[in-house]
Amino acid sequence: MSFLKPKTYIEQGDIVILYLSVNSMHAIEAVPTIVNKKGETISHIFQTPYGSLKVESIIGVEYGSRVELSKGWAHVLQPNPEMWTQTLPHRTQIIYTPDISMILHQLEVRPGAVVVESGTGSGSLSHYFLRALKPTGRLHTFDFHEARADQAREEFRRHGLGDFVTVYHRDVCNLGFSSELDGAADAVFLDLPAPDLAVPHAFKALKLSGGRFCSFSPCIEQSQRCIAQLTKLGFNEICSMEVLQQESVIKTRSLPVIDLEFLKAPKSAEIIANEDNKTKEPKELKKYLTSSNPQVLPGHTGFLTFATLPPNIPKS
Amino acid sequence: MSFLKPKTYIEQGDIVILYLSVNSMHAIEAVPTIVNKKGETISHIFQTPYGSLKVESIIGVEYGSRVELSKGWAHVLQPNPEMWTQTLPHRTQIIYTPDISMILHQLEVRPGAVVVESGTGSGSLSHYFLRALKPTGRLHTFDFHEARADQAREEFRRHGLGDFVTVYHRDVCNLGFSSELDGAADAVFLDLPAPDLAVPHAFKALKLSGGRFCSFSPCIEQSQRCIAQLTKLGFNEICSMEVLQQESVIKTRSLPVIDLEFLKAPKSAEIIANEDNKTKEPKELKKYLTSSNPQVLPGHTGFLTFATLPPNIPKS
Amino acid sequence: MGSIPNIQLGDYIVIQRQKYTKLQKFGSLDATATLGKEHLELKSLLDQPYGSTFKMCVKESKAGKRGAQRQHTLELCSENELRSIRDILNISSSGADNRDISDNGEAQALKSEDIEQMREACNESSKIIEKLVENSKTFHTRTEYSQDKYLLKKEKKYFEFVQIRQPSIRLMADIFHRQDAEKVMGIRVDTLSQIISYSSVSGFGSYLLYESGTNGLLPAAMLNSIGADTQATLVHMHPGNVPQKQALLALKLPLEQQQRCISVNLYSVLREFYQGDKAETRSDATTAQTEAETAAVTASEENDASTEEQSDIIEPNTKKLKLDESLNSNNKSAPLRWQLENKRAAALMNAKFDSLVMAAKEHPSNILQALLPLVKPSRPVVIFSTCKELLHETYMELKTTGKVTNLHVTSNWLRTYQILPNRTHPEVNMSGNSGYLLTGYTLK
Amino acid sequence: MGSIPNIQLGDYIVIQRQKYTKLQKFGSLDATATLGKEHLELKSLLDQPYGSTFKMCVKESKAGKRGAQRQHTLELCSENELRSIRDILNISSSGADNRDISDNGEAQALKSEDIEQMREACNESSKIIEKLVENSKTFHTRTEYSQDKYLLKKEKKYFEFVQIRQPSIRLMADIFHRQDAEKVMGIRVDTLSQIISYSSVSGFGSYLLYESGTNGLLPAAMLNSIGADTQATLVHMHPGNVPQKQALLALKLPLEQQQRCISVNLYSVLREFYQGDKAETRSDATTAQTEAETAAVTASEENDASTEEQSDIIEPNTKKLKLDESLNSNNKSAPLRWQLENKRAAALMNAKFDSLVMAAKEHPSNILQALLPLVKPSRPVVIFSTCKELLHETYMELKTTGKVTNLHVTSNWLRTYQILPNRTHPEVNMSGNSGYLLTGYTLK
Repeated sequence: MSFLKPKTYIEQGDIVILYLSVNSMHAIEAVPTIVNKKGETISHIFQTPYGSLKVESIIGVEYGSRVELSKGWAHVLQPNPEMWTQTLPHRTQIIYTPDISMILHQLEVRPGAVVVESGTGSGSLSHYFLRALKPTGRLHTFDFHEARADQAREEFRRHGLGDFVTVYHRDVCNLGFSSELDGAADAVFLDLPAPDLAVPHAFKALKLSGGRFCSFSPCIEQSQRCIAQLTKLGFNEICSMEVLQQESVIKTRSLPVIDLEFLKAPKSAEIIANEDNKTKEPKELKKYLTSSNPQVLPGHTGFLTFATLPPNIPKS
Repeated sequence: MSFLKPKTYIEQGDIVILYLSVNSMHAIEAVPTIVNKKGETISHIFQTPYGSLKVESIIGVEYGSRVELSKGWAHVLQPNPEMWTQTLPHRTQIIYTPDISMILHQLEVRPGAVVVESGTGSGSLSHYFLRALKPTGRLHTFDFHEARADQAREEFRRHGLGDFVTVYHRDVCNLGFSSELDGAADAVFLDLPAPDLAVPHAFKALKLSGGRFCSFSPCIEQSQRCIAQLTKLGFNEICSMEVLQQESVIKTRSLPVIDLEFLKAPKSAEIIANEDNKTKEPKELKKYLTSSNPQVLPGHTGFLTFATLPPNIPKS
Repeated sequence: MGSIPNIQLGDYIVIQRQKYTKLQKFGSLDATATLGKEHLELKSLLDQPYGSTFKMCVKESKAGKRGAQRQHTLELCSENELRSIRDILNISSSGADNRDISDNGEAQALKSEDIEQMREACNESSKIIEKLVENSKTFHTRTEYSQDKYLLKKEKKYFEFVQIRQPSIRLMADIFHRQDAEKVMGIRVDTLSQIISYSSVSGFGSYLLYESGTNGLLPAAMLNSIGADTQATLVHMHPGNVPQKQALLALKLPLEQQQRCISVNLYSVLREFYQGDKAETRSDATTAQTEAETAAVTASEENDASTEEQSDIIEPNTKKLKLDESLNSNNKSAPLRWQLENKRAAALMNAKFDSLVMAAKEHPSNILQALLPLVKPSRPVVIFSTCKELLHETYMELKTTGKVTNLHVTSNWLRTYQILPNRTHPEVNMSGNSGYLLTGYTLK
Repeated sequence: MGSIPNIQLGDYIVIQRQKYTKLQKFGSLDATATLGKEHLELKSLLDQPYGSTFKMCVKESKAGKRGAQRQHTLELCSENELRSIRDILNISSSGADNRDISDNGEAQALKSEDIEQMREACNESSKIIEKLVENSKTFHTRTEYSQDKYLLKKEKKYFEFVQIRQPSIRLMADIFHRQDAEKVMGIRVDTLSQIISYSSVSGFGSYLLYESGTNGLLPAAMLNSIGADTQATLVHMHPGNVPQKQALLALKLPLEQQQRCISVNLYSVLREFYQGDKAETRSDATTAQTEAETAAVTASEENDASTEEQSDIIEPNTKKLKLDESLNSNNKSAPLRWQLENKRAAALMNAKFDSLVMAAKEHPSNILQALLPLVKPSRPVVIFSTCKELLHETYMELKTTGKVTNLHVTSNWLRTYQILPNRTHPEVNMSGNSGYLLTGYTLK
């Protein structure tokens, strides 16, 4: 239930982020026992490089606390969509925070909004939609893969978000969004291999008072076809973009500073004598607070295409 | 003649860069007189925001010197292709140093190379090719626009580069490079609206021992068609890229640092009395050497597509 | 959400002409808006639905120093008029390339006086464009690409329709950043969107924001994410005299939602928090000139908004309250409005916050030191700065104290694309600065 | 340029397998090259033309700790074998999307032992791929995109052809940066190309380079641009014991061109330049251990190349010269080779240079101060650093002195694209660091 609102103490059944380091975060369920592969109920022990955690011990602990592992320690954090995208079980390629933030902004999602999403995928973006539109809005999310839709539905329930979402197993390219959703949506989001096929359905789902549209595509040709379809149906404010986030690597570096001035003057016999022992060329180290990019940056995630359906466009 | 090699003194007829500031550089011809619109020979005076320069006065001056203007001063620099791209008379869109540098590198241009270029355009890239391949190589450059070809030919001559270049007025997409160039080129460069039409001609112009190819296109569809054609003809190592140069704006900034600690303690009557006069909240300025991007960056110049023609591919 | 509201007096409106957008207050029936040399009388907007398009009709034209200044009335548009300029002109023949075009400045047979005359005579801009196209010697030999560039240039000058839209965070973020990025501290749309994400602001919780001036954009964006009819609250600290609130007012949020944004002066509220009644007693005991005013006046140097703008952006009910206050202040014992707000904020500060957002022109370090203890453990901290060097120092300090974990300093590239048949490429210019974000989570 | 040279003993060669390239010395007929677990006997390359493709033929296979280590001979390839794997397999039927694929790890019916057995048995990798495709339950229901990813993965593992190419600056810049960017000080291809442009290096003039270790790439790139049969010269200063020269040697430039690159120790040549005969007298007068050696040993801490590599990269004629030197050094009066080079360099230093390029691991400021007076007016200065903070300081210093104008600090984004029918997009990963360039022009 730990996704509904900020909370102070870990309760049984919460998803908890076990934070070991920037590169090592794990989402664990705060239950004292689990059922193993043999069907036996056993104590829930979570293994980390710093030793094991008896999960029962964290129930009742305050979020943000340090917890002891058998060979070290970690922190327990309350999950939110950002941490969840970094720790969730990948069932598909997922979209990450920089793109998602732009999607929420451009789709103008806020409490009360009705959002249609396809496909649900691993539910990374769905969690963001839900945070933004609850407690007064609703997410309708579609996936053509039945097992994925089922998993997502169950996950939302366990995360305390079940009241604000409907998960559909449906091939929206061929069948459209269900007719109950005609004219119901403030915003439609598509992450599909052929978004252009779903654009007419998005058109139908958006409110008569207008709304916003977004399609996320890895390849430019998908965006091109999508835009052709959007233009045809009277969408405007069509624009495509990429958002690429860069991390700064910040560290204090000791850098050599060499002196060459001394070479202008002949060495005195004294210095020469010393040099024969072990004198070095003058060189000192100076400390700098430096920042640089990581060696490898995200070069592309996808093209985001946004559009507006203006008000009062006849729907048939 | 100032493009042939590094030189020390300004000679009559040299192109000279009059450097006023980072954003104000002018290429002027070091001749004492010019002919005005009425056909009269008059003294060559160059006007700048810092007053006028009697051009005759710079002949014989050392490059790098400061010269006096009627209301200020400037520096005279020997031109090179970098400065030329920033000051040349634009007859077309031109390609700039970051892209050009990559083109020269990928085409492996060095002294002795035979390079085929189309179109000549404003000659920005041609000047780079010529610097890289002289004194032992040759540039064959083509433009379908007769006036442009003529202008370029005359310009190369005046710049002291005439011995290393042949300028052709020819529509290479339809007519190809002339048959004398069959199997003659180490590298072919295309900057054409339909590069795919010229790829078969590039194929013919490259040496039997193989060579390198580059096409510069603003739009991705041009690159897509070009690559399809390259693949068909047996080119390999096909790759496309963008090079975007970013300038750092470096300055020392004074930034406010505020203190809030004092708010924890009640003010003494004394301080209160002072405050009624003109005491401010504690705030100091600290100096930082900062860098940032300019407000607007080049977001796109063109797609560079490179390919290798492997050795011994039969040409017919 | 859903039904389209009508334009009302007192509303902020977004006027859109082609791709240009502008935020404007529709303060009275006499109000006019200025778009370049054109002045638009707004009165006919009243009670029309948002999203409507209006035609600019020339009413009178005065000779100005730099060409004519024109006064226009606005007339609600028919569907027909809304069809795009391209459909109307139906241009088709394109040259294959630009080989035969010499750019000698004589391609356009019409002189600029002619064009200006036409401009006065014609009431449909499409006619003007048509004439320009007819009289261009080179138009039909140009490639489609140049034709588009040409049309775009002409359209921009002569297109005469405006659409009136309801302000939203999305529209205002664009307008503010385009018009004067410094007035929103250079916070670009991608960065704004990430501040909202990383801060976890939503319909539940209590949020703390310090900003030294974004025209109200940052508090408006957070309050927008908090939503109507929710429980969440926002304490909005600022260093200035009056909080910058334009974007907040433009959103026209329900009163209950507006009241969940508590705007307080940083110095004044911290003194209230640390010293409580003591501070008050003292201020009562000494001069009637309150310390908040002192603090505010000095800190307002930071405040970019001009005085005129500030008076403009005081909401009506605030004005009423001000009146009440001045009445009350005669009656010396009743607390002033700012004192009440300070008390509300201090109560929330005592209960601690569910996240902290800072966008400071000052070095963030000392402000962070003062505000970080007010945040609960396991909660996000998001600090924006245009100056990465300051964030680097702050990053190192936080890393050393160990009070905040999962520290990251990030910035963004935002690349927009032109996607058109056979002419797809990233836009030729891009914005250079997204600003920088330092993010992390508090620990117990 | 033009005729294709043959592979000769002593050559450096580029071995290419799929997209992987490696620089290798073909030092003797017994030489082998290692590609992952494969060892290739190189002797059959002798006298074959560069650009030829060879098949790797398994000769023996030894069980190693992590799978088999295989020894291969190389066999010159027929045209037929060169056709692409896709042509041979002629795959066409693709699923429209991946909806019916569950990724349970059981999609491939062949076990890894089977594959390994096949690997030993088959002599054509295309057969193996064919079998893998046949046995994949999901292959034909996957989209073309996944098929390609699948093929690529398989090809990479089983493709068994190598092409032998002649080293060029382009190929080596790629190899070095990919294998260990630090060994070339992180100089990326775009930055390298711009160093060449901004330095104006060409077939005319006299150039000065200081670099603290790029495996010879930077002097090689400059000497390459200087060209064969030209007049231009390069003085290459380094802080190390022996100059890093691998890339220079790999280019196999004509002797006359090689000799126009004068590699000297920074400290030693500056002492020579400032003190001339005085320095020499002293060094003659004192111990036979020369100061250059002292300087070199200390400075070599900066030098990343291991001793083994260094001995590897001494060119044959240098070795001969070394021999001469040691003969000469018995005969105490004749100058050593490094002394002669110092004298040649000092003469050029006195005549001054047509440009200065620096790529320093150290703070560039002091080195620049020592070298800037050696540059003629109106000439380019190009300083590379991976650490922008150092360049910012140097920028400010230069700006203050006014000795260099048109100052710019730049860096680059290099974005590569996948351009394939219906699957065009920028590559998913990009290199994060181009390094930074500070450029300007000297004034009189």
